[in-house]
Amino acid sequence: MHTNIDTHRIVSICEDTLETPNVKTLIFQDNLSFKAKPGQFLMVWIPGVEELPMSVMVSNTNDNAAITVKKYGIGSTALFQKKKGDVIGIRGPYGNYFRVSKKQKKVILIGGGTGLVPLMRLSVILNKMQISCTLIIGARSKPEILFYNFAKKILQNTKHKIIVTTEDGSFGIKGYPTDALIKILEHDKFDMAYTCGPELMMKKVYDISISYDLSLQASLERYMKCGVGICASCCINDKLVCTDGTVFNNKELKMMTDFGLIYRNKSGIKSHY
Amino acid sequence: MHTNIDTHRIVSICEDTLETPNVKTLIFQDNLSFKAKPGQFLMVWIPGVEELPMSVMVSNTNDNAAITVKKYGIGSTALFQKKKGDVIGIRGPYGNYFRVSKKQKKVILIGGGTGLVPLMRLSVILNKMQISCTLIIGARSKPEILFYNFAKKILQNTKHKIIVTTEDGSFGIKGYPTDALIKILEHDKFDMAYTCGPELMMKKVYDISISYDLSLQASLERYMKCGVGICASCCINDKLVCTDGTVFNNKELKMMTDFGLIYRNKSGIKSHY
Amino acid sequence: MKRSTKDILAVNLAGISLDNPLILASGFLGISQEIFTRLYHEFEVGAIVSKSISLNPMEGYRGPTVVPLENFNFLNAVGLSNPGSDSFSNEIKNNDVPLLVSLVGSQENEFPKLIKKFDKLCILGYEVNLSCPHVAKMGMEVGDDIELVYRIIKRIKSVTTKPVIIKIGIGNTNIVKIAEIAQDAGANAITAINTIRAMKIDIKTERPILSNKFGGLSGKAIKPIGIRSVYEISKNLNIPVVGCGGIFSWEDVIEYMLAGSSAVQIGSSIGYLGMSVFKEIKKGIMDYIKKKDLKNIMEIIGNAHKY
Amino acid sequence: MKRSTKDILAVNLAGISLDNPLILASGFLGISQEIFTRLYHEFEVGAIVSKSISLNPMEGYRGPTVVPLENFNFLNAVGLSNPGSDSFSNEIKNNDVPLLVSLVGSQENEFPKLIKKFDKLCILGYEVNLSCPHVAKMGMEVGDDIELVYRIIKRIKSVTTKPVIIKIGIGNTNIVKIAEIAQDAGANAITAINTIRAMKIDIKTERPILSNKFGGLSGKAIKPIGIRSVYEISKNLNIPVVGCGGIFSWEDVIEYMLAGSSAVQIGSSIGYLGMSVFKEIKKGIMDYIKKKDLKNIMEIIGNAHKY
Ligand SMILES: Cc1cc2nc3c(=O)[nH]c(=O)nc-3n(C[C@H](O)[C@H](O)[C@H](O)COP(=O)(O)OP(=O)(O)OC[C@H]3O[C@@H](n4cnc5c(N)ncnc54)[C@H](O)[C@@H]3O)c2cc1C
Ligand SMILES: Cc1cc2nc3c(=O)[nH]c(=O)nc-3n(C[C@H](O)[C@H](O)[C@H](O)COP(=O)(O)OP(=O)(O)OC[C@H]3O[C@@H](n4cnc5c(N)ncnc54)[C@H](O)[C@@H]3O)c2cc1C
Ligand SMILES: Cc1cc2nc3c(=O)[nH]c(=O)nc-3n(C[C@H](O)[C@H](O)[C@H](O)COP(=O)(O)O)c2cc1C
Ligand SMILES: Cc1cc2nc3c(=O)[nH]c(=O)nc-3n(C[C@H](O)[C@H](O)[C@H](O)COP(=O)(O)O)c2cc1C
Ligand code: FES
Ligand code: FES
Repeated sequence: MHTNIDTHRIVSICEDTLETPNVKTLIFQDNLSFKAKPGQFLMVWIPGVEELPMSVMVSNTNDNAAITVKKYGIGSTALFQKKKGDVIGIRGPYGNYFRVSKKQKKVILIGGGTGLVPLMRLSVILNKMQISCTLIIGARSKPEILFYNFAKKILQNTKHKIIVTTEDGSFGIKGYPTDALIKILEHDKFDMAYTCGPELMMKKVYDISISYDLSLQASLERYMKCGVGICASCCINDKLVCTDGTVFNNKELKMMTDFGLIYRNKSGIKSHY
Repeated sequence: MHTNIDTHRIVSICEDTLETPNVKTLIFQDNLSFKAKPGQFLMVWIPGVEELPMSVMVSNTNDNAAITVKKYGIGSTALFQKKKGDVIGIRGPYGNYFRVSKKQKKVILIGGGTGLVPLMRLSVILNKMQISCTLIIGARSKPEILFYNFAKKILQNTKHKIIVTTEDGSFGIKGYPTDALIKILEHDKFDMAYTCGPELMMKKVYDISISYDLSLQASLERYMKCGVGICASCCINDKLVCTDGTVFNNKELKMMTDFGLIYRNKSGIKSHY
Repeated sequence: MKRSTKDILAVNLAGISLDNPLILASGFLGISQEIFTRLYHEFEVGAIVSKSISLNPMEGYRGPTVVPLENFNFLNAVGLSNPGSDSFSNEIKNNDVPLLVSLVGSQENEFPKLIKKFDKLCILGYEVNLSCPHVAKMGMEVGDDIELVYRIIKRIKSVTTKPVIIKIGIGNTNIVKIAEIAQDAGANAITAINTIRAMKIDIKTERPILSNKFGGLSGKAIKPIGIRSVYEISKNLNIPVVGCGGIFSWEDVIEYMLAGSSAVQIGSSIGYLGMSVFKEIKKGIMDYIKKKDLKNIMEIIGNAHKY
Repeated sequence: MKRSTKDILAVNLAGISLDNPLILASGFLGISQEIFTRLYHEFEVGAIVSKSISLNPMEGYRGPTVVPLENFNFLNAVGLSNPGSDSFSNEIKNNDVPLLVSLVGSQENEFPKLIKKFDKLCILGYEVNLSCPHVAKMGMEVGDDIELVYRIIKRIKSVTTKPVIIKIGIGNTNIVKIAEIAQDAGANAITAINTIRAMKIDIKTERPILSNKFGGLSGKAIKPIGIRSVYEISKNLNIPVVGCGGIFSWEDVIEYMLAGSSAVQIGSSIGYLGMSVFKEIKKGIMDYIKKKDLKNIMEIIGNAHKY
């Protein structure tokens, strides 16, 4: 029915799953989001509270889509509190997406926090294309690890390895996902790396990719108001994350002198990370 | 390009032909009008002067359409003065149209003045469907006879008879087209009659059709402002000529107590013919 | 007890009971009694507002007077053409459908004369058009003169006991302010909004298309402005508001009612969807009411004010 | 002698020469110098108007602040969020593209302070936003106060020699009247129109979607109102008018110029067609000029006034 991706679609949540004590996945029926490509995002209206960009998560059933939200400030906390039967408004999916080519035989994914969401959608495709895949899941501690079992399931038909890093060492390797990445790159080669997570983590991934001559696609997150390229609140240097991105490659990232250093706050003032 | 029939299309006249000293055919390129059905009309904007409803005339070449205008008041005179290279605005085609069915073997057409225009478009179809056709062309005098040779040409592949009546007897049969109609009906039968012309003429045709138990389709002309069913300036009883018509059958005409008697003037006041 | 359609959809507007909240807007099909009868019986409108009637007949402007625009809009400058009060009171002398007569005039003393022609007839009441944006000395120019508005309404109320609805629009005065003046003067309800002054120029001929150059914009384009106006007016006034502008679907009607409309008027969509738009919208609202299990559609009026 | 593209499209606006008449409207992409540079070099805009800048930073409203609507429209209430004059003057300190700084304030004495921050920088001049329809005490509420408008402009003109464009909109005052006041006070040009106060209510949640409830309507819906405004203003004033509202194609630009615009501003279409809309429109205008064999696009300005 809705052919216009831009006008709000009000959807009922038909399933909610607690992923960790602070992270919840909300599933709803929406054909347009069901077809979203990995890395694309929705603008999610939490009625009466806020509108927030959220990456499209994997859902298992046809015509369904999902988002996975981490409790944080006012907006995300209100969204986190939504449960089965509640309604939210969505528009999109917006933005470009992770590119996968048949020539890629072996890829590596580095995700931190809810940055793992687009990487899950990407994993579904890698699995289907039978591309060999190493996934690094970064978390602060064991209870915060996202999608460990889920990833195993959606990667089951392709050769894969899942590595978890925790900052406190309560599970998997102690340290940051970027530490794990360097270790792996010491003795292994990949056709492409994909990353999403906190910008500082992605900046490190980028720096590493340069050292190791690794092709990279990073999905950036910036403060977004419109999602459609008119307000510039999401800008990083001369690029708009919502329409030129969210996914940028090494070449583009190289030109972004603000990447990992400077963001704009709600007023549009440049601030340092 | 234009898929919206409602917004004005500005077209250049590519050919103009004088049909009689007071009647001119203007040809222009327009795919939507080219596909118009017989009886449908355009709203024609004469820039700076007026907008008038005009039946769609036959044009010979693909993608072209035509109108045939008779010099009368301010609007039609300005339109009559348009020539090759001039521009007019058109919207439409609007309205319903003459219905033709394969079951009809033999039909009769009664036209007066520019009312012959939709009958020409109808004739093209009758010719194609090889339906036997008697056409009565009514005119005041010889110089005002419309489409006599043209009708012969477009009816060439079907059995046809063309009868001309003139009020002054300067050509064909002296009298009104309705006189000729009665004479023909005395000894001949038809599956359908089609008429367009002055309302008083059509009213007579209708009365005759009742006496002779003849099926009839009449294309009515009323003062039109919008052409799309919102202003009611074209109303006749509870029908809108622009959207319920212009073509009505015996059954519908029977309910129209105003038919041939009462019309509404520019202010919407009921007036007698 | 099963409720009938009538009960569920019935609304009360300034003392007038309507079968349903869908009213034909003024200027649409508004001059013929036979069409009114058809609209009521065949298309099930809740009520009809006539074309705005002036004391004397008006021919209106030369064509083009109605210009369809992209995206389901119209631009019009018919010049308030209408048969005048004598002819129109004769037209509706045997009226038996729910009809409001729309009145237009440029001077205060025209209105009592107008009322005199219609007050004995079987009509629901009046709508006073103070908001036509393209006829000099009528409509909007009147509507922008706050003192004149007050006097006209006072005068009308002094000569009739029938309900009087004041139709206002987006002109050069704050719409809430005019509405308040109207309420103070005794208006029984407000209709908002009328068309908005606008223009289209054809780039090939370099001419404004309307013969009057300027006209009024109606249709989908103005709905967000209509919704805002209804919300603001109904939040500030005590008398009911009738929403108008860009209604094409039952969802649009619900949006207007949530904003605070007690009933709605529908015009331009007839040009794109035909008269059957009334029946289709009615059906949509019925389904909505059933799904939400409401007792009556009036329950939702102004619900958006909570936020 | 063959004319270059630049000659054919160049326009003069209140003493400012622009490569072409296509200006980025205020509030669109208007906070980043790097984006300004990209718009000028990659997308060939004629000039850029910055986001409206206030003395101090403003966070703006919570989301949703921008609501895309049907038929290529937007409703927005960003709440004039902007980095403030200190931060923004630092942002553009090395500017070398044709930039107008848009100013907004609620009090007369804020404007001289604003001018002080920007007057030494390499900018073309100022646009003063007197027409934001949804921020209390800023924009429209200022724009509707005719005497305040006069004083603000006088004050601004007394502290800068740079051209000052006044941006007005559809508020509660006759737009021609405000334009005339602005001209009298010394404005060098008028931009018309801004967004129009409007609202959208979601019928499932029964809530206004914008966090601020009310916002401004922009996009295709408002073009006929913009055209009318430009026509009326330019017919009555001597200073140039910049048309704004609903421009999506080269045909729209031509229509605005025939109505009397010396240049145009483009906003909402970027959201539906991308920044490349500037280049595409520019190409369309070039073809138009060639077909009509004009020496310069300025020849058509106000041609529709003949009728
Ligand atoms: C493309 C994209 C995809 C995202 N995907 C997810 C996801 O899948 N799951 C998830 O939990 N979060 C995701 N986020 C982050 C999310 O949009 C919010 O930023 C986060 O939930 C915090 O919002 P808040 O209102 O609770 O925080 P607040 O307390 O309001 O703000 C905290 C910080 O969050 C950031 N923020 C707030 N509002 C926005 C906004 N409208 N756009 C971007 N950043 C904002 C700002 O940096 C702000 O300083 C995504 C962000 C982007 C840009
Ligand atoms: C469906 C339809 C098809 C028509 N087809 C043709 C055609 O093919 N060729 C042709 O020459 N004429 C046609 N006409 C008639 C034409 O529209 C004009 O009515 C006629 O040309 C006289 O217009 P005018 O402005 O010159 O006359 P005016 O001097 O302005 O008016 C003379 C009379 O013409 C009638 N008239 C004027 N304007 C209109 C109008 N907008 N709509 C209807 N009647 C009007 C009125 O009865 C008026 O009293 C058609 C009319 C209709 C309704
Ligand atoms: C052709 C036309 C004629 C109109 N005539 C009148 C009128 O006579 N009196 C009046 O109050 N409003 C008149 N209007 C305004 C409508 O009643 C209505 O307020 C407006 O069109 C907005 O509603 P819509 O978007 O549903 O059409 C007219 C509108 C149109 C398009
Ligand atoms: C999101 C958004 C933000 C805007 N911010 C401003 C602003 O800060 N100052 C201003 O003068 N106009 C602002 N406007 C109005 C535009 O400059 C423009 O006048 C209006 O959008 C109409 O043009 P359009 O239809 O091309 O968008 C804004 C419009 C939008 C949609
Ligand atoms: S979020 Fe508005 S431009 Fe990207
Ligand atoms: S011409 Fe307007 S309703 Fe028929």
